[in-house]
This record gives sequence, structure tokens and C-alpha cells, in this order.
Amino acid sequence: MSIQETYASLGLSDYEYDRILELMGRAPNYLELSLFSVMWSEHCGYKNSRPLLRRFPNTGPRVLQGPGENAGVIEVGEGWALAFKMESHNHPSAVEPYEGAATGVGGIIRDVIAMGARPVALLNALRFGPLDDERNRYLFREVVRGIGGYGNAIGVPTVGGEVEFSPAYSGNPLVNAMCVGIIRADEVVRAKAEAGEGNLVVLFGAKTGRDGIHGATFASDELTEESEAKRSNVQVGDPFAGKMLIECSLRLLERNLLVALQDLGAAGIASSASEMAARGEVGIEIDAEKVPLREEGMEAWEVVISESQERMLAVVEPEKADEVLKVCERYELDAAVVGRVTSHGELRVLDNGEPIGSVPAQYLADAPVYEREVQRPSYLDEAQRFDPDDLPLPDDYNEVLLRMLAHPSLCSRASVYEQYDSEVGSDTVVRPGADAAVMRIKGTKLGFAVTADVSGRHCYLDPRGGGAAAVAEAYRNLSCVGAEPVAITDCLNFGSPEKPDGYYGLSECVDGMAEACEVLGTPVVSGNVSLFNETERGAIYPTPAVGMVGVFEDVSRHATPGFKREGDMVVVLGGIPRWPREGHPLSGSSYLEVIEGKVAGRPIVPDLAAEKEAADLVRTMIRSGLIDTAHDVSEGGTLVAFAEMALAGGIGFDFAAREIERFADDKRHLQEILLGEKGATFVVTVPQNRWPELQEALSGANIGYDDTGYTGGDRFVVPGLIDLSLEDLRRARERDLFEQHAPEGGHLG
Amino acid sequence: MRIGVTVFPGSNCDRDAMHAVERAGATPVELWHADPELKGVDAVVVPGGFSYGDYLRPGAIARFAKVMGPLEEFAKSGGPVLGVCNGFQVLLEAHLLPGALLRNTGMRFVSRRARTRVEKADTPWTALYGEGEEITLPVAHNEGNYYADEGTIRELEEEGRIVLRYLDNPNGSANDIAGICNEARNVVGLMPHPERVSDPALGSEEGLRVFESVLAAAGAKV
Amino acid sequence: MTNAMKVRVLVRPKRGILDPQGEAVKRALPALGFSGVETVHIGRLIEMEVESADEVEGMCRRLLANPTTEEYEWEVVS
Amino acid sequence: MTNAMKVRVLVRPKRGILDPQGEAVKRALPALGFSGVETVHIGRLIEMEVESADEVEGMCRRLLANPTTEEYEWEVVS
Ligand SMILES: Nc1ncnc2c1ncn2[C@@H]1O[C@H](COP(=O)(O)OP(=O)(O)O)[C@@H](O)[C@H]1O
Ligand SMILES: [Mg+2]
Repeated sequence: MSIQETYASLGLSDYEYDRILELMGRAPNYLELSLFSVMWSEHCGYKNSRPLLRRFPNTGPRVLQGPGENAGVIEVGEGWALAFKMESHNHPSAVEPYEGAATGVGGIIRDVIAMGARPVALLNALRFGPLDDERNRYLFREVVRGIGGYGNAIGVPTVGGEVEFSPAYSGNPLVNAMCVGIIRADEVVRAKAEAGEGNLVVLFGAKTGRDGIHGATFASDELTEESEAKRSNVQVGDPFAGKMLIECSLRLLERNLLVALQDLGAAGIASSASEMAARGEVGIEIDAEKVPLREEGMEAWEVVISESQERMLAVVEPEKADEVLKVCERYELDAAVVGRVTSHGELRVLDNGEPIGSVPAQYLADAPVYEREVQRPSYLDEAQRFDPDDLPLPDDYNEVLLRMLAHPSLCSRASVYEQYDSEVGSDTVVRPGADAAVMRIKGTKLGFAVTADVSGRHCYLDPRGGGAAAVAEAYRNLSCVGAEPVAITDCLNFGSPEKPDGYYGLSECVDGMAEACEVLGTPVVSGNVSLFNETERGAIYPTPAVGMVGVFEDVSRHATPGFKREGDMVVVLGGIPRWPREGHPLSGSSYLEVIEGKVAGRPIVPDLAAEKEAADLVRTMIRSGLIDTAHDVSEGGTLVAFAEMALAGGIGFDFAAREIERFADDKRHLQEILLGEKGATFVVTVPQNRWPELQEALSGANIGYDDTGYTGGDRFVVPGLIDLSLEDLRRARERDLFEQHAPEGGHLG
Repeated sequence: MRIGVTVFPGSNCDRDAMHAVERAGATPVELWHADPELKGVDAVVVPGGFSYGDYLRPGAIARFAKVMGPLEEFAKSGGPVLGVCNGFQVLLEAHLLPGALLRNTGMRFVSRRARTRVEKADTPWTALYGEGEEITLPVAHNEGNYYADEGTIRELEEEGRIVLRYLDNPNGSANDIAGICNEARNVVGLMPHPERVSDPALGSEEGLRVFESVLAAAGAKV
Repeated sequence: MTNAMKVRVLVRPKRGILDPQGEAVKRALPALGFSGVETVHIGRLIEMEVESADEVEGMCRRLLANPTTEEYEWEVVS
Repeated sequence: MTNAMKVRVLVRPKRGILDPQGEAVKRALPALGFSGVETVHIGRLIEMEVESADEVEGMCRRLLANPTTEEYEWEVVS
């Protein structure tokens, strides 16, 4: 292989190779080249996204750790803090969905452990192609099984997430996993190899094999028995070892045995060691032959870039090393001193004392940065073209509602989350199925809530508005349960940034998110970027998944969406759409996609100030105890929101006849009221005798509201339009998304 | 009263069980799998989780752990032992209870609330429930489908050793069995998780009486 | 490793015992266009390298198979 | 059932791919009192009665084994 083929096969461009030559002042060897290739990848180096990420606000009164560490950290109160991050595992999941998803969960858990936090909650954001395709069904089933398989066994509850299906993700599923951990604010660990020279580097966890080594070099070799044996392996997760790793790491930290801690992700020891060195402005030497191996005959370069799962790297003072090894033994983990901290500032790999590669850690940390050309894609004008007056009026609202509720992107997610243990840990106050999961912090009144959101369709039709809408929806979801939103993590899933179209979507979404984060006061404290999500059929929808965390001073004051009592008034806060309209609430709506089969129009641009005012008001009313039932209006409009609340509570709903009569002659307006998606809208209920209090609470606010009906009975009624039993609704909505799937044990791809 | 909670590699409901024990008013004592001693506890809970990753078969490896020797003696001498979920599986593998737990018939992990009926209040772990009382408990398992040969099932029925039954069987379990006890009635295995509903902060305390029962039973004996 | 022998253990659900995994696979086959499969049973394959075969029977009985629901057979394969 | 043939399929983790089950069992054995076991690998045993063996290869490839992580072999046993 020529040198050019070699670096190209490692994913480095000519420009990047020249840059390496210039930095190093000599030709790098294969190991060194491998180090650059992984550290300068998008995943580690953010070379295409770094300038964009700078647009995110990342400070705030509760932020203890912003981006740049293994996870962001926010303060809850009484000395408690939360560490959290979201990460993608799209590509591995497309190839091997079960293990891809499982190792994605394992990886994000280790990021949180590396901060010293105990992982207490997992979420996931998933996208697949439509379920009428066998491969998509296979990916969906195996990804969900993989998430459960890992999360359930490791004993961290999976408390939330989201799933959607669209042709845009056929062949390129999205698997984003998020983890939240809890920690004392003054015990946050940083992955810096400080305390300099002489400290030892300890590797602990599973043994190292040839997992996930960039197989690229072998790809062009002829397949011989020998090359087959050397080929990189698919990474397989071992939640059992993962569980031991959590307990062991926390024990080590609790006993004050570590100087620094870092998880092993892409490019294994090499990248973890170089990150630690770069952050600590020191050097690290690794003795490759000391690494406990699973396979025979591994070469030193393979050892240091292997991506074997369930391993951590720690910096330890020499006199504590024995104690560290002993603790690892108690948890039945392999552990070894594999190197030391030095002052030379390089990441140096030694094989039996011989240096086989050495690169200044700063060079590795300093990936080149590309500012790409931003060009508004031509598809947008076409996609945004939509005249609401061309839209047929539904002639049977019963059928519309049932079809909407049964659609794979809107129906109950129970068949997914019932495969996840959502309660292990005994901290889950509100389980999956509500707008956000609510968790308590044991021994206190404190709690937190967490949600994951994004609408790919919205971002496709209007990247900037969609980016803002994702943040706004998360903000609404947290407010609905009564939590004060604090900060977000995100995972930017996009197509190729090298195409102006793709970069436009990325840049615009980031701008939209940044603006929303600014206005809503929820800085970005961690995140991850996944680019090049494309198949021959084109790029995925721009899909910036947002994971938002909020806090409670008193977690017992929370709300859920289910109707609680008969005879409550049902109030739409934020108001039903008014005419003359400012935008078209059916543009880009779920209704348009589900019923008319169209992804078109420009969704209403989020009014962030209104979002904030309405959400903050809902939260205040939950805190004061005035309301205990709230739900935001998002996909599917108010009609779907009402139906979800009725089903969740097992209590019927009666739309007030006078409201319907008001619009009897204006069927278009009625359609928009029932099915439109305009943002900044909530449905809440109050007992009738507290209606004056609610009006009082709303009197100072600049927010429209409409009392739209009453809870009660076992039917769902919109006079003259809909009359269905809850049982009808339930049958439509509670579908098993896996019903036609093949069983486990099998491949069926 | 001191109640031991075993911790195997891969146990993950141990902390939850200790929390429930505390809430019931007893002192939880960690029993590490590699230490062959029960530290003088008055009762033992074998908690849920994935001991040894559930590899091979749930409970198959854990039953050989060093702590199991003394635990078996304790059980045979009448000491109250409760196995929950994976702990139930461990007790079956250790032959402290009869039968086995197979894969759920739906072939999926099932995590949800199950309605159950307490059939027997004459065990140390159910003494404070009314016989026939219906309670809702969380289940979360892959292998909760109770199986035993016909003779054994008949015996369990006739001897009143089915302690808890599902009202909406989530896993295909024979005779809707959610929990059983041994002949001496001191060893109880439950598939659902009472420890997860033992705190009003989580919205339900329907499981707390399992842990309070053993305190009451001990109190009655003194 | 020099004089290790390879042992293969097959563990299968006892006849008459519900085998949900086997059932599920059997149900899935027709949808994939495979017909003519009358029964499917799924068990475990355990392959070990051991110094001597003396303990294998004991391992099977006590650890590798659950006598309540499973039966086993084993052989030295090399 | 009359002229059904019995087929046995063995599915095992590919060489080099992490086999967490096998590893965990191997690691636990000494503490359980079983010594002298050098490697353990755990896979699946699938036994089927089929009308003809023609489709077995296809079933293995498409359903019974996952080609990314597993290898398989099969034989007619009677
Ligand atoms: N992949 C998933 N894993 C776990 N829970 C999920 C998943 N997808 C959806 N859920 C849960 O199902 C409920 C409904 O999800 P979603 O429709 O996305 O809610 P919302 O519209 O309020 O964001 C939420 O409680 C969510 O956490
Ligand atoms: Mg919501």
C-alpha cells in the first residue's frame, strides 16, 4: 500500500496528512498515523462542527461543568449535582444493531462514571425507516433489545426516550443514548492527568482484544486465513463487566485512590491517554506489553487503539497503585499498571521498553477545523410550498383520530419501554409514558426530570425553526411535569457536511438551538456530533436530538398527563389557534404526514418568548399545587393531546359544545384548532371549584387560554365530530410495534 | 432486627432492597458473595439483578457463591429467606425452592406493573397482608415463567405454597404463579419486586409490608 | 494448553417442557418462506478445553444444565 | 412426521469476538470448585425436524445465526 492509500484508508485527507508532516517535522509511522486518524475524526476532534458548537451558550448559574469534559455537570441543590451526556451509536447499530445499541449504552454510562457520578437514568432517541420493510423491523427490534439487554442488566433504569419512523432513516437508523448520573457537587472528577510526573496509569476492566480496530487497512487485502484472523472484530458489550466497572470505579473514587479517571471510547487507550495528557498538559507513556489481552498475537499498535468495551483508564499516585489493583480484584476485573505520567508532553507508546510511536498530545487534541460553505439547499423551496387551502377537510373525524393514534410515530411507546427496566434503583417517580421522566434524589426532597426530543420532519422543512422547536419541546416537556429546565445535552445527527446542503442544515439547526437555549436559559453542557449519515438514497433528515434536564426543589410537587378526576375543566393554555392566522398550524404537521401522506409546508416558527412564558406559568401552577395534570400539545395537535390524557387517566373527555358551535361555519379553522401544531401550548385540568384560581393565576400573563371541555365518563366526545369509547382509542393507540417481528436468536437482516 | 442482603457480582437491586429494609424499620446488612458468613442476621433477602450477567442460566452460577453455604443452612434451620426476581432464580437453582423459571412466553423482557393476589399470609414475608388481598407490584424480567412438573405443581397447590398469583399473567407462568414458598414456609421466592413499591415518594407502598412482615413475624416469636 | 482436550456439551430442554424460544423460531420460519419445519428446539452449546474429562460429568450435572428442565449429553471432540 | 429428518445446528460466537458468557463462566469456575478448565465458549444448539435438508443452510444464514458475530455448522443426525 502506498503511503497515500494508507492515510486515505484511515480517513485522513491529503491536507490533513500534510498538516501532520508539518507539525511532526517527519513522516509519522503507522501507529502515529492511527492516532491522528482517530483523534482528528469528527467523533473525537469535531473538525467540521467545532466552530458551530461555539455558538451554543454554555454557562449558567447552575452549570458546574460545561462542554469539554466527559459529561456536563449541573447543580441541583443541597450539594447534589447531575452529570449527563448524550452520544450517538448510529453506524455500529446499522451494522450490528443489538451490539451497536448495547455498546452505545455502555459507552455513555462510562462517560458519566468518568465524572465520578453514579449513573441513575438512561434515555434513548431512535429513528428508523418505516416498519413495512423487513430490514427496518429487524433494526428496530434488535436496537430496542440491545438497549434493554444492556441497561436492564447493568441496573441503570431506562426512563425515557423517543422513537420515530420515516423513510429518511431507511438504511441509516439513529441510535442516540443519554445517561444521567448523580454526584456530590464537590466531588466531580476531571479527566486530567494532573499531579504530573511519576504518577502511574492504570487500566482496569475487561481484557483487550481486537475489537473495533479500524478494519480499513484489511479491507483491501485479499481475504486469507491469516488476514481473516487479524480482522477487526465487531464490538460486543458485556453489561456484567460494565456493572462491575461502575461499582469498582465508584469504590476507587470513594476511597480517594484516583487522581484522574477517563473512559475508553473510540481508539481506546491511545485516545484516552492523549486526552488526559492534553488536558493536563503532561505526557503519558504506555507500555503496550503490560495490557491484559484477550487474544494472542496482538501487535502493540493494535493494543493501544483497540476499542474493547468496559475499560477505564486512571491516573494513580504510585503508593496507591497496589490498593487500586486490590479493589479491582474484589470486583473481579482485570487491572494493570500500563504506563506513567511524564513531563515530555507526548503520548508515547513503548513495546518492551522500545518507543514505537510518540506524538505531542497537543497535536492530537488540535484537530484541523473546517468552516464549510453554507448554501441554502434547493429542496427547501419545494418542500415549504404548501397552501393550506388546498388541504381537504376531513369528513370523518372519528377515523382521523383513530388513524393518527395508531400511526407508528404517534402510537403508544409501551411496547418499547416495557422492554426496559425503568425502576431499578428505586428512584423513578414518574415512569415512561409521561412528558418527561421524574426522578427523586434519595434522602432529600429534591428531584430532577429528563426528556429527549427532536422532530426530524420539522428540521427538514425548516432547519432553524426545527432546531429551536426541539429545544422548546424539551422545555415544555419538563415544565409539564413541573421541573425547572436547567441545561441540555445534544446529539447532532446530520448528513455530510462536505455538501453545502448538509452543512446548511447543520449550521441552521445549531443557530436555532442556540437561540432557543439563550432565550429559554438552558445552556448546552455536553453533546456529540454524528455526521455523514447518508445512504445512496440521500441524507437523513437533519436530526439534532436534545436531552434536557430540569430540577425540582420538591419532587412531590409534580404533574402527569393522565386525567385524574371526573368533572375537571380541561383548559388549553396558550390558546387555540386564532384567526386571522399568523402561520399555518397544519403546515408540516403530523396530520399532514399521517393522513395526507405529505411532508410539506413551513411549520410555524417557534415563538420562544411565548414558549417560555407559557411553560413557566404551567410550572408555577404545578409547584403551587393548583394543577397536577398537564400535557403539552405537540405532534398531532390538541386532539391527540386530549386523547392521550384521557387514555393515560382512564377517564373520558367531552369537548364543550359551544366551542364547536362557534366554529361550525368555519371548518378550516376547526381543523386547525383540533389538529394544528403551533407550539407554546399546553393542556391542563383543574377541578371546577378552582377555575377562578386558575383564571386569577393567568390574569397577569400575556397568554391566551380556552376552557375546552370536561373530563368524565368513558367516551371521547367532540360534539358532532367525534364520539368514540376509550376502548376504541385504546385499541388504536396501544399497538405492539413489534407484532410482526421475528423472534430473538435470529439474524433476519 | 438485622436483615442481610446478598450481593453477587451483577446484583442490581441490592441497594433497593436495603432501602426497603430500612424503611420497614430494620437494619440492612450487606452479605458479600465471597464471604462465607451471614454476620448473625435474623433474615436474608436475595435481591434481584443479573448475578453473573445471567450467563449460562439466571442464578446458575450465583448458587455456588461462598455466601450460599451458610445461607442454605440458615434456610434449612428455619431462618426467613426471601428471593426476589433474580434472587428467586438463585433459590430455585440452589434447590431451596422447587421448579424453574423459563423464558417469558412473549420472548421479551417485560417491565410493567402486574396485578397480583396474595394467596397466603402464613409466611414470614406475607404475614401482614390479608389472604386474597390484591396488590399491584412491578415486574421486570426475562425469565419469570414459572415451571415445575405436574406433581410438584399439584403439591404446591394442595399444600397452599403458592404465595402470590398474577391476575394478569405477564410471562406465561404455570397456574399464574408469581411466588411460592418451601414446605416449612420460611423460604419465599417472588418474581415481582416489592422493594420498588415501598416508598410513598415513588407513589406506592404496596410492597413495604413484605419487609414489615418479617419484622412482625420475628416480634411474634420473641 | 498443550494436552488440553476439547469437550462439547449439548444442553436441551427436556421433552415436554415448554420451549418458548423454539416455538418463536418455528413461528417465524414460514414468514421467511421456509416451510416444512415440523419442530424446533433451542438449547445451549458449551465448548470447553479441559485438562481432564474427569470433572465434566459433574459440571454438567451441577452447573451446566438444570435437571428440572434440561437434559444434557457431552463428548470429547479432540 | 413419518419421513422427517432431524437436523442439528450449532451456533457459536465467531473466533476473536468477545464471548462474555464464556468468559464469565470460565472466571467463575475455580471458585465453584471446578479446576482445570482452560477455555469456555457458549453458543446455541438448535434441533429441528424438517421435511428436507435443502433449506437448512438458508435458515442458518437468515435466521438461526447472526453472520456478523456468529458462525454455524449443521448436520443431519437421523
Ligand atoms: N425509545 C424510548 N425509550 C424509552 N422511553 C421512550 C422511548 N420512546 C418514547 N418513550 C417514552 O414514551 C413517552 C412518549 O414519548 P413521546 O411521544 O416522544 O413524548 P413527547 O411527545 O411528550 O416528547 C415518553 O414518556 C417517552 O419517554
Ligand atoms: Mg410532551
